[in-house]
Parts: sequence; C-alpha cells; structure tokens
Amino acid sequence: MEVVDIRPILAPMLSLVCAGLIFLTGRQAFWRRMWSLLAAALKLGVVMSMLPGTLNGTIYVFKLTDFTPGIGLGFRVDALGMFFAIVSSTLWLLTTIYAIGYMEPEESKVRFFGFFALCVSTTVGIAFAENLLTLFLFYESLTIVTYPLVIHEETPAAFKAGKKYLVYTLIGGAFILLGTVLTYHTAGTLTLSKPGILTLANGTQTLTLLFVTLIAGFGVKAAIMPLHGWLPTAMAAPTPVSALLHAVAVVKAGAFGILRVIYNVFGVELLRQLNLTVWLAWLAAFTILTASFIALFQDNFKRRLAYSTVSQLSYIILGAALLTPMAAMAAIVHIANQAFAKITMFFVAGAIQRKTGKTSIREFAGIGYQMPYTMGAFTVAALSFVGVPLFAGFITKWYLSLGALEAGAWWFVVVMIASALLNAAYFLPIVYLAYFKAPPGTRFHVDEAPLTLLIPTVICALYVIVLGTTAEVPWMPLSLARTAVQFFFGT
Amino acid sequence: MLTALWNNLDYAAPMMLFLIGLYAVIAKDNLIKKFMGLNIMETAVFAFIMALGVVDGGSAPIIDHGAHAPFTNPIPQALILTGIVVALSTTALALSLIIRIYEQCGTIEGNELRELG
Amino acid sequence: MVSWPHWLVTIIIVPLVGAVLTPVVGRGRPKVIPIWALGIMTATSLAALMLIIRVAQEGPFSYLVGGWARPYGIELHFDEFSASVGIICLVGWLALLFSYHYVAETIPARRVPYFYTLVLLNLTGMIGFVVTGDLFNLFVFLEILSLSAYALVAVSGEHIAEMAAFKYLVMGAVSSIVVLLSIGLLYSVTGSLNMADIASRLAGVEQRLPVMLALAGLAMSFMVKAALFPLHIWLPDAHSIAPSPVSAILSGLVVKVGVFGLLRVYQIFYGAGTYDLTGLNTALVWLGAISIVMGAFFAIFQEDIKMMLAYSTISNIGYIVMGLGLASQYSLIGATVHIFNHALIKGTLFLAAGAIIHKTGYRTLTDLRGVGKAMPVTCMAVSIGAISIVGIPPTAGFLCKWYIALGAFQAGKPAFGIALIFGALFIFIYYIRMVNSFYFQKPTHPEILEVGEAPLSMLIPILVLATLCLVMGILGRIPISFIEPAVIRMLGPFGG
Amino acid sequence: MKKLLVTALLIVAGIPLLLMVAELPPYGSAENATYTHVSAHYLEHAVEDAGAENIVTDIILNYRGFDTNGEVTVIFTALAAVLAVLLLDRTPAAAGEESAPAPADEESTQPVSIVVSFIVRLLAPFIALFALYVILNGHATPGGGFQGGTILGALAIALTVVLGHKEAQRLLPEGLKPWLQAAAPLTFIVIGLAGLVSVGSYLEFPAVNGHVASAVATFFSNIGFPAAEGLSWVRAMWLLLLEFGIGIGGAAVIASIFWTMEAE
Repeated sequence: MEVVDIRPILAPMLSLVCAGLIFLTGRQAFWRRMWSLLAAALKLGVVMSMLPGTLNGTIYVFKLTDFTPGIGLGFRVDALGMFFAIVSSTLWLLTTIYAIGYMEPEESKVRFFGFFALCVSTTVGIAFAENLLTLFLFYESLTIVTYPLVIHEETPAAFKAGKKYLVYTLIGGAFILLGTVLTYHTAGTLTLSKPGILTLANGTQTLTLLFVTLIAGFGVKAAIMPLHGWLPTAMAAPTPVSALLHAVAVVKAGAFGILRVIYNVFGVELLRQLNLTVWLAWLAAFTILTASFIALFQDNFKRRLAYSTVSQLSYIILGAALLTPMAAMAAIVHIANQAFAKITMFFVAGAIQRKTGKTSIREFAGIGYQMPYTMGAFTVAALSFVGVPLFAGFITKWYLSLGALEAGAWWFVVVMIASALLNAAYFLPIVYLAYFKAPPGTRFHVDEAPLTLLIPTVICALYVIVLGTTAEVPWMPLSLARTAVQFFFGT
Repeated sequence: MLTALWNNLDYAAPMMLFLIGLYAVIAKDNLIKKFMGLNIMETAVFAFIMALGVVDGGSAPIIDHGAHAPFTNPIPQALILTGIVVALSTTALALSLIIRIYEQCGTIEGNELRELG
Repeated sequence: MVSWPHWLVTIIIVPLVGAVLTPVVGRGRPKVIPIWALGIMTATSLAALMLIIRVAQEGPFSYLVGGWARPYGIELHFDEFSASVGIICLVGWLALLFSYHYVAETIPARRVPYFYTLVLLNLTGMIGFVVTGDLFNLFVFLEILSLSAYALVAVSGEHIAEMAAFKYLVMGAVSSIVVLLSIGLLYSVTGSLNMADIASRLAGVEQRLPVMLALAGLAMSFMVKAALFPLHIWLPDAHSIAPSPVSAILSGLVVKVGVFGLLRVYQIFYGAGTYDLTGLNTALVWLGAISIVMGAFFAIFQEDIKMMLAYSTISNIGYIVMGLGLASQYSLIGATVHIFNHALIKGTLFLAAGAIIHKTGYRTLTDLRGVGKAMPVTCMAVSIGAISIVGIPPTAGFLCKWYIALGAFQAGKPAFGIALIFGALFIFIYYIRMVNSFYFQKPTHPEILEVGEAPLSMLIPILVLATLCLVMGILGRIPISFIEPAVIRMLGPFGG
Repeated sequence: MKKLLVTALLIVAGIPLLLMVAELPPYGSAENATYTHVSAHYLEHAVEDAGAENIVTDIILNYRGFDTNGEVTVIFTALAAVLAVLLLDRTPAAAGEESAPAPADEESTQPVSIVVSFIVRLLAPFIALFALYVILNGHATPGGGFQGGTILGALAIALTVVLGHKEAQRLLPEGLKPWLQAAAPLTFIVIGLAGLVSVGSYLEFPAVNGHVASAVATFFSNIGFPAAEGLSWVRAMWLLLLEFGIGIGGAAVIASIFWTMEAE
C-alpha cells in the first residue's frame, strides 16, 4: 500500500536546512550546537514516526519533481530504506553529541558541522531514494560533502587522504553512473519499487556487464577488496568523521547500494538464474579474511579499526550474495550491528586520543584503569565483533551461517568461524593490554573522557547489547529486516 | 574529368588562389603577411562566387532600355558586395591590432613575438 | 500594436539600435551607458521570452523580412533550437550588469562606450545567428559577432591581449572565409540560400563532391569557432585575457555559436535526407572525445584560474560535439541542453573568477589561497559551478552527461558513453585543486583575507547564475521536454 | 621545413578541391541551378517588385535588405572595434577630445607637397560630387551607397593627408559624429521599422499607389528614376534614402577608422 506523505522528503530536508542554518549562524557555538541537536532529534523523530507504518507494509512515497522526463526525483520509504535511515539518524544524533565535545579545540567548526549535517542529509536521501538515479544523485553528493570533512585537518596527510578518497569514490561513482545509464537503456526504468526490474530477456552478456559495473561502483564505498584502498587512508580525518565514514554514512551507502542492486535492480530470481553472485560471495569471503589478517598487523588503533571495517562490510556483501532469505536478513541486520559496534570503537579511539593523545595500540597498556567506562564500551564492541552470543555481532553470524547452509554453501560457515577467530585475535589483545598489562610502578586514577564523549560511547555500547539480546522482540531491527526480506523473496 | 576541369578553370583558379592565401596564413611569421594571406583567401572566395554568377554572353543585370537578355546572375554580385564590406571590416580591425602590437612589442614578427612571450 | 511574429525581428533590432546609439547616448554622460545597455537588454529579453513561450505553445514559426516569399527574401526562422536566444539574453544581461563596476575600473575610459557597443553588437550577432533561416544571413551575423568578439578580447589593453585577439582573429577569419566558400558551393549546386530551400533541393542534386566539401568546410569552420581540440589554439589565451564579463560571454555563448552552426548544418543535411553523414558523425564523436580528454588534460597544468576555465570550455564543447555526432535522440537532447547549461555554468565560473581577480588582484591558484574566507559568497558560487561542470548531480552539468551517455548506448557506441563518464573525472582533478586552494589552504598572501566581498553589481549575476546551475539540475525536464520535439523532428527518418 | 610541410599539406588539400571543381556545374551555363532558381525570379520580377533597374541594387536593398542591414552593422562593428582597440586615455581630463595632440602628431600631419595639396583641394568638390552621383544613381547604374560611400571616405582620407588631422576632422562635426557613424544602420532600422508599422513587415517597402503617388512617380520617371511608370515613388524614395544613409554612414565610418588609426 503506497501512501503519499511529506515525511520521506522532510527527513533529508531537515538536515539540509540545518546545514544552511549552521553556515549562516554557526559562528556562535550556541546556535551551532542548537541547530545540530535540534535537527538530529527532529529527524530521528520523523524517521521513527514512519516505522510503525513501514512495519505494517505501508510504503510512504513522495515525488518531488521529474528529474528528467520519465525519471522522477522521488522518495520512497520501504523497509530496507527505513532500516538504513533509522541507523543513520540514530547515529547522527549520537555522533553530533560526541562531535560537540570532540571538536571543541578544533578550528573551522562551522564548516565541520555544516558538512556533517549535509552528509547525513544525503545519507537519508540514499536510503529513501525511489529510483537508481535519485540514489546516484545522493550518492555522489555524499562523496562531495564528505570531502571537506576528510581534509578537515588541512595537513598534507589530510589532503593526500582526501585526494585518494575522491579518486576512489568518484571513479566508483562513474561506474555507477555507467551502470545506471545501461540499466535505463536496457530496462527503460530505474525504479527501485519492484523486486527486480531486469529480466533474462535483456541478454546474459548485458546483464553480466551491468552487474559487474554496478557492483564495482558501489563496491568502492563498500570497500570490497581490492577497492578498499581509500578507507584506511581516510583515517586522517577527525574521529567523529571517521566514525561517520566508517560506521554510518559512506561505507554503508556502498553496502546499501549493493543491496539495492541485488534485490531491487536484478532481483533474487534473476540472479539465481544468472548464477552471478557466486564470485561476489567469494570476493566477500576473501575480503573478510584478508582484511582481518591485515588488521592483525596494524599498530595504529584507527587503522586497525579501518581494516576491521573493511572486513565487516563484506559480511553484508556476503549475506546479500548468498541469495537466501536468512542470509539476506543477516546482511540487512548487519548494517545496524556493525554500525553500532564500530562507532563505539571509533568513539573510544577518539576519546583516548583526546584524553591521552595516544593513537598507537602499544601505548594502550593499562589504559583500562584510567578510562574504565570507555574501555568497557570497547570491550563490549569487541566481543560483538568476535561473535559472542548476547552481543549484536552474534545475530549476524548466526543468520549468516544459517543462510550459508540454506544455500548449501557450508564453506562460508568456515569463513565465518575463521573470521571470528581473527576478530578475536586483533581485538582481544587490546582489551588484554588495557586491563592486564599496566606497566609496573605506575599509579592509576580514573581520568575519564568528558561526558559529551563518554555518554554517546556508552549508549552505543549498551545498544550493542540490546541488539544482541532482544533481536526477536518486535520493533527491533530484525523485524524490519524480515519485512524487507519478505518483500524481496516474495514470501 | 580533365575536360570538365578545363571547362571550369574559372572555378579552379580561385581555388588555387585560396590555397596560396592559406599557405601565407599558416607559413608566414610576419603578422602583416599573415593578414595579407587572409585577404588573398577572401579575394579568392569572392572571385569564386562571382564566377558562379557568370552566364555566357550575359550583360550586367540592369534592366534598362538598352539591355538585353541574358543577364548575368545578380545574386553573387549582391553577396560579394556584402562580402567585401566584411573583409574590409576585418582588415580594419586586424590592422588596428597590429598597430597596437607594434606599439607594445616593437615588432610584428611572429617568432620574435613568441620570444617576448 | 504589432502582431506577435514581429517580436522575432524585434529581438535583433532592439539590441542593434542600442548598440549603434550607445556612443550617442553616452556622450558626456558615461554613467548612463551601462543603464542604457541594461535597459536595451531587458527589452530584448522580454521579447525573447515571449517568443520562447510562443514556440513552446505553437511550434516553430517564420518571419519573412520585407514580406518576400521564401526563398526570394530572407526568412527568420524561430524553432526550439532558436530558443537559445533566451540564454543569450540571460547571460548577456548578467554580464552587462557585472560590467557595471568592473569595466569602469579596468578599461580605459574612452573605450568604455565602445565596450558596451561591442557587447551589444556581439549579442545582436548571436541572436541573429540563431534565428536566421538564411545561410548568407547567417554568415553576416557570424561576422558581426566574430568581429565584436575579436575586439572585446583586446579591449582591456592588457599585456598580450592584442596578440591573443590577433590569433583569435586569424583563425576566426579563416574559418569565416571557409564558411563563405562553403555557402558559395552550396549555392552553386542548389541556386538558393534559404536553409529550408537548400535542404529540399539538395535531395535532387547530382554533384555529390561539392556538397560533401561544403559540408566538410562548414563543419570544419564551425569546429574552429567552437574550439574543438586540434582547432582550439586560439581559445585559451583569448578567453583568459579578455575582461571577465567578456570571458563569460565568449565562453558561455560565443563558442556555442560554432556548435549551433553545426546543428544548423545537420538540420539542413538531415532535412535533405539523402546524405550519409556517418563520416562526419564519426569525426565529431572522435574529436569530441579527444577534446574532452585533452581539454581536461591541459587544464590540469594551469595555474591561472581563468586559463583553467578556458581549457575546461574545450572539454565541455567536446561533450556537446560528441552528443551531436552520436546523432541519437538522447544524445542530441543532451547536447542541446548542455549548450544552455554550460552557458550557465561557465557564466558563473568566469564571472566569479572575474570578481575574485578584480578584488584581490591575483589570478593564480597559489596566490589565491584562502580567498574562500574573504569572499565566501563568490567562492560558494565557484564551488557550485565546479560541482556542476564536473557533472555531479543534482546540478545542471549532470543532465548532459546522463543524456549523452544514454545517447551513446542508444546509438550503439557505448564506448563513447564510457569515455565521457570517465573523462568527466579528469575535469574534477583541476576543480578540486581550485576548491582546495580557495578554502582549505593557508593563504600565500595574508592580506587576501582582508579583501571584502565583491560589490552587489557583481554578486547578483554570480548568484543568479549559480542558483540556476542548481535549479536547472533539478528542473532539467523543462528544457528537455522543450527541446525534445525539435530533436525528433530534426532526426526525422534517421530517428534513433 | 615547416614551409615544405605546409606546402605538401596544401597540395594534398588541393586535390579534392580540384576534383570538386571538375564536378561543379559547367561554368557560364544558363542551365545551372544558380541561374534557374531564385535568380531567374529576380531577373523577371525585380523591377516591378523592388523598383530599381539595377537588379543588384534591388537585391541588396530590398530582397536581401536584411543582409545589407547586417552588413552595415558589420562596418559599424569594425568602427567600434577599432575605437575600442586603439583609443587610449592619454589625456585623462579631456575625454574624447584630441585638443592637445602631441607634437609628433603635428609633424606627421604636415602637408605632403604643395602640388599634391593643391590638386587634392582642387579635385575635392568634384570627387564629392561624383560620390554623390554614385550614391544616388545606384538604382539604375552600377554603384550605390557602398561604392559612393567608399569614394567619400577616400576623399576624407586624401584630405586628411593633405590638410592634416585637425583640419580634416572638421569635416565631421564633433556633435554629429556619433550620429553620422551610426547613420547606415540607423537608416536601415528607421526604414525597416517604418515598413513594419505601415506595411506589415520589417524592411517591407510600401506600395502606395494613388493620385499623388502616380503623379510624383511620373515626375520621378521623367527625371530618370524608376523606369516603369506605375511604380511606387515611395519605394524609390526609400531606396534612395537607404542608399544615402549607407553612403554617408560608410564614409563616416571609413574616415573615422582612418583618423583613429592615424591618431593613436
């Protein structure tokens, strides 16, 4: 049931207006914070207000204008989009609070918060895009508006990172545009409202080409190896930006795009017939393992997190590529699970860096005593990644394994287990270092990060537990994911 | 084919003239010479179009009492009148530019100007 | 008073009157001149607007000058493509407004009235060029606009301005002569000068070679005017040396005249129906592709911002020409709409660059570091223009990329669509350098932070154009659905 | 090297041109499309349609009057262009005045030689008269506004050489100068608009035929203007006006361009 409603456009517009207000009046800290928080809260409200409807199968649509004849600039809230939107607006609120504290000593705060808001605006735009062109529109805008955030420090390293980021993502964008053009040329439509707009009649060769093009395009932001190069470099950005880039907006936009391509552009049926996703699944598996392996040898905390992100994102890709309902559910839910856990970790990284100036894991010895809550949050997130039951990550791994078995591909379960071990191998030593390796002879007193940094961190960590313990409770992400999966698999 | 070419020699000559002008425009370094090449090209085209209007045994297209058919084609003449004015205007502007270039750089040799930057 | 078809001749006559009377009006009253010119352009714009509305409602129409029936007199023909007068008026008007302060402070006082005269004449020439239906008349208007353009390049009297103008003049004049020669050739086999008449008579012409050479000649000379890659050498100097409002006109409008000429040539030959244009199409597509890449490539090495913009014009002309050459419905729509959009974008960029250079006195990227903090509004316009020209949605520049790429697939030449999409990335490299230097780098000259924002007469045109860059990206369907019937009609039996 | 290359290139370019020439319609044949299509119509109807025996005049002023309108604009453009390129702010206060010419200027404008000077002065009125004749008789004989205007312009140049810059410039009163320079396009526009308002199309000539009209037409045909009796005299008048405007305007522009070039 489709309902025309203003809320789908209201959500991105809110952050857009907020960005405008910040640019205009943001010189005073009060207004800057005020607008950021207000818009974040309002937006979360708007998005959440649509949740009950979405769960009941209502689709909210809003068509702004015809972008070109035949292709509208339209918004459409389905379950998958809703899922992504909720994750990003929740995290925006938390990250905003965090950023207010974190960015205190930095310069150019107006620019930072303005583009931050723009970034979220485009992310929600991606989530609610009605067709592939609208999606592309917001996807490219996202690239542009994140650039000032990446190079925020204005150091040579930041410029280098920014350049790398742009080169990778714009080339990816070009691939998407190409794919979009080709899709329109073949299918005559770009709408994302159906489970698949292409048919086998379009020719296997064209379809294969199209699939490769689109996956390559979205794969850049989703950091599928070997397209992940920009992500560790982009660590030069301030921590809230890294958090946003790595946990919420950018990488998830890529993953989300891949989900859209698989479920809405091609459709499960067609892909099964084409048998195209096998190699994608293998690529994802390869990425999961290789990235984890590389992460083992990273001493810089944020870089280790970055490679962990690369690895974790491919869970989503793998889940999508398996083409079974269970795996699909895992893929969708992992958007949230990974986001909350990873953002917790970045918050922790930022808090430690602000408080102690330490960025290298070697220096973390004993830090658990100095910042117990922060490191506690980190431990929770780490356990989630390892896949310990009762934490969010377990849900993903569980359903993903089920999905793999469903698809008769038991070897992916092996990959999953190997990945869990690798995760443990690179996260748990940090925990160990923090709590048990205090250099002898140093006195410890609790010296926590400021509250603005601490509160979002702890909330995120708690949420990781909530997600892990109450997964089957109605209204929790899993139910939304289930709605989406039912639509895509037609069950 | 050669007969046809021989018959149309009046068209061929302007074409050659055109190429000669083009040669001057491309190969000459002196700005004035370059420009003279341009004028040669213009003249060639005018001659060509005028030749288009010729009719064997035609008289000037002035319908007077003493005039008799066939008259030559008046359209090319009218066009070329316009063309000449255009050429004149271009020449005037080009010469002004050359004057200014000479005033500023003291030379109008292309290679020297390039050295001056 | 007079019935509406007369608006067609009015849009030529009004700016012409304005131009010839500018020295009279401005005699001893230099302050009046800009207002006079603006008033003239306002009137012209209104008339143009009525015509555009008319053509949208009722389709193309003709005006017979002197009341002589076709093909005996001169016919003015207003079709959807002629709606380009709208953009000519718009950019012209804004450039004139921009000149209000700019010219008074940069151009010798005695030249000022003639500057306005020339700008008006240039606009007159362009308007005439796009509405005329007669081939020789086209040449006459081409000369009006070319002559005034050569002079406008030199008007600032800056160091090598005259040299740049001379280079422009030589290439422009040679191409004009070739146009005349080609017109002569077409006349020699058809006996007519009216475009529609030529088109209908060409079908029965036996002599193929003269027609093909005429086609080649016209195409070649319009390519010179459009500054397609190997024939572009006049453009960078001319466009960067000229006063900024002139650069905006030259780059936004005058080079499009070449493209428009190509469009008219296509109209004639498609109308004739019996000519195989594959060769020309292939040539245009390749040259377009090469222009895109080479324009972008050269632009990367430029330090001077206006030079950079000039090279990017070559790239963008490459898009348009490629769209023409692909000759499918979508690509032609993309190309024609980009004629319009590129004028908006380049107008924004050149005017903004002009304002920046005017205020700071610097023109290289290194010198201009940090100017974004001093002139936030202008630099925002530059950023919008940059994003737009790279073709990031939802800006105006995206539409052309989308449509031409789509057209490439439609024409069965996907390779060019791919080249276009990836070629656009090249362009991004140098715009990102500009944005970096404006916003994110420490100023080389600290005093640059002290210069204020440009005066309102400069700011308004910049902002209007920048806004339009965004609006036309979102409302792209308006120009597209406007131009679509014309494209379909033009392609006729060839329709893709 | 470069020259050889260019030569080779042009020879290559020459081959298709020659091939094309061979294919062009035969030179001088009355069967050509050039001759049988539009021009045949002109030759047949021009005199009654447009009103001048000289069909070339008919074409440039009437059938293709709009071209000529553009053409006079081109010359005006040339003038504006030359002025815009050459004018300098030498004397900041006296904008537009050459009141204080540099001594070098005096030098260069010294009369060339007494013989030349005398002859030019002597011939000047005759040349002017001849120019006027060419202008006014353009409808019936080869000639017309452009040709006459050029003669007038040449006369002005000759006088400048002989009399010097300052003296010669008095030919063109300062107050009238911009008007005269714009005379040609202005005449066209005025007549064009008159046609638009009174007849119905820009540059359309009225064909008023009445008692007065035919009487005057007879008069004009008696003194040698349009040949056919029934022709509209207004039409003839307008042709004349146009020729005159072109002539004066052309002369003014040519002279001004020359003066500007000389002065700067």
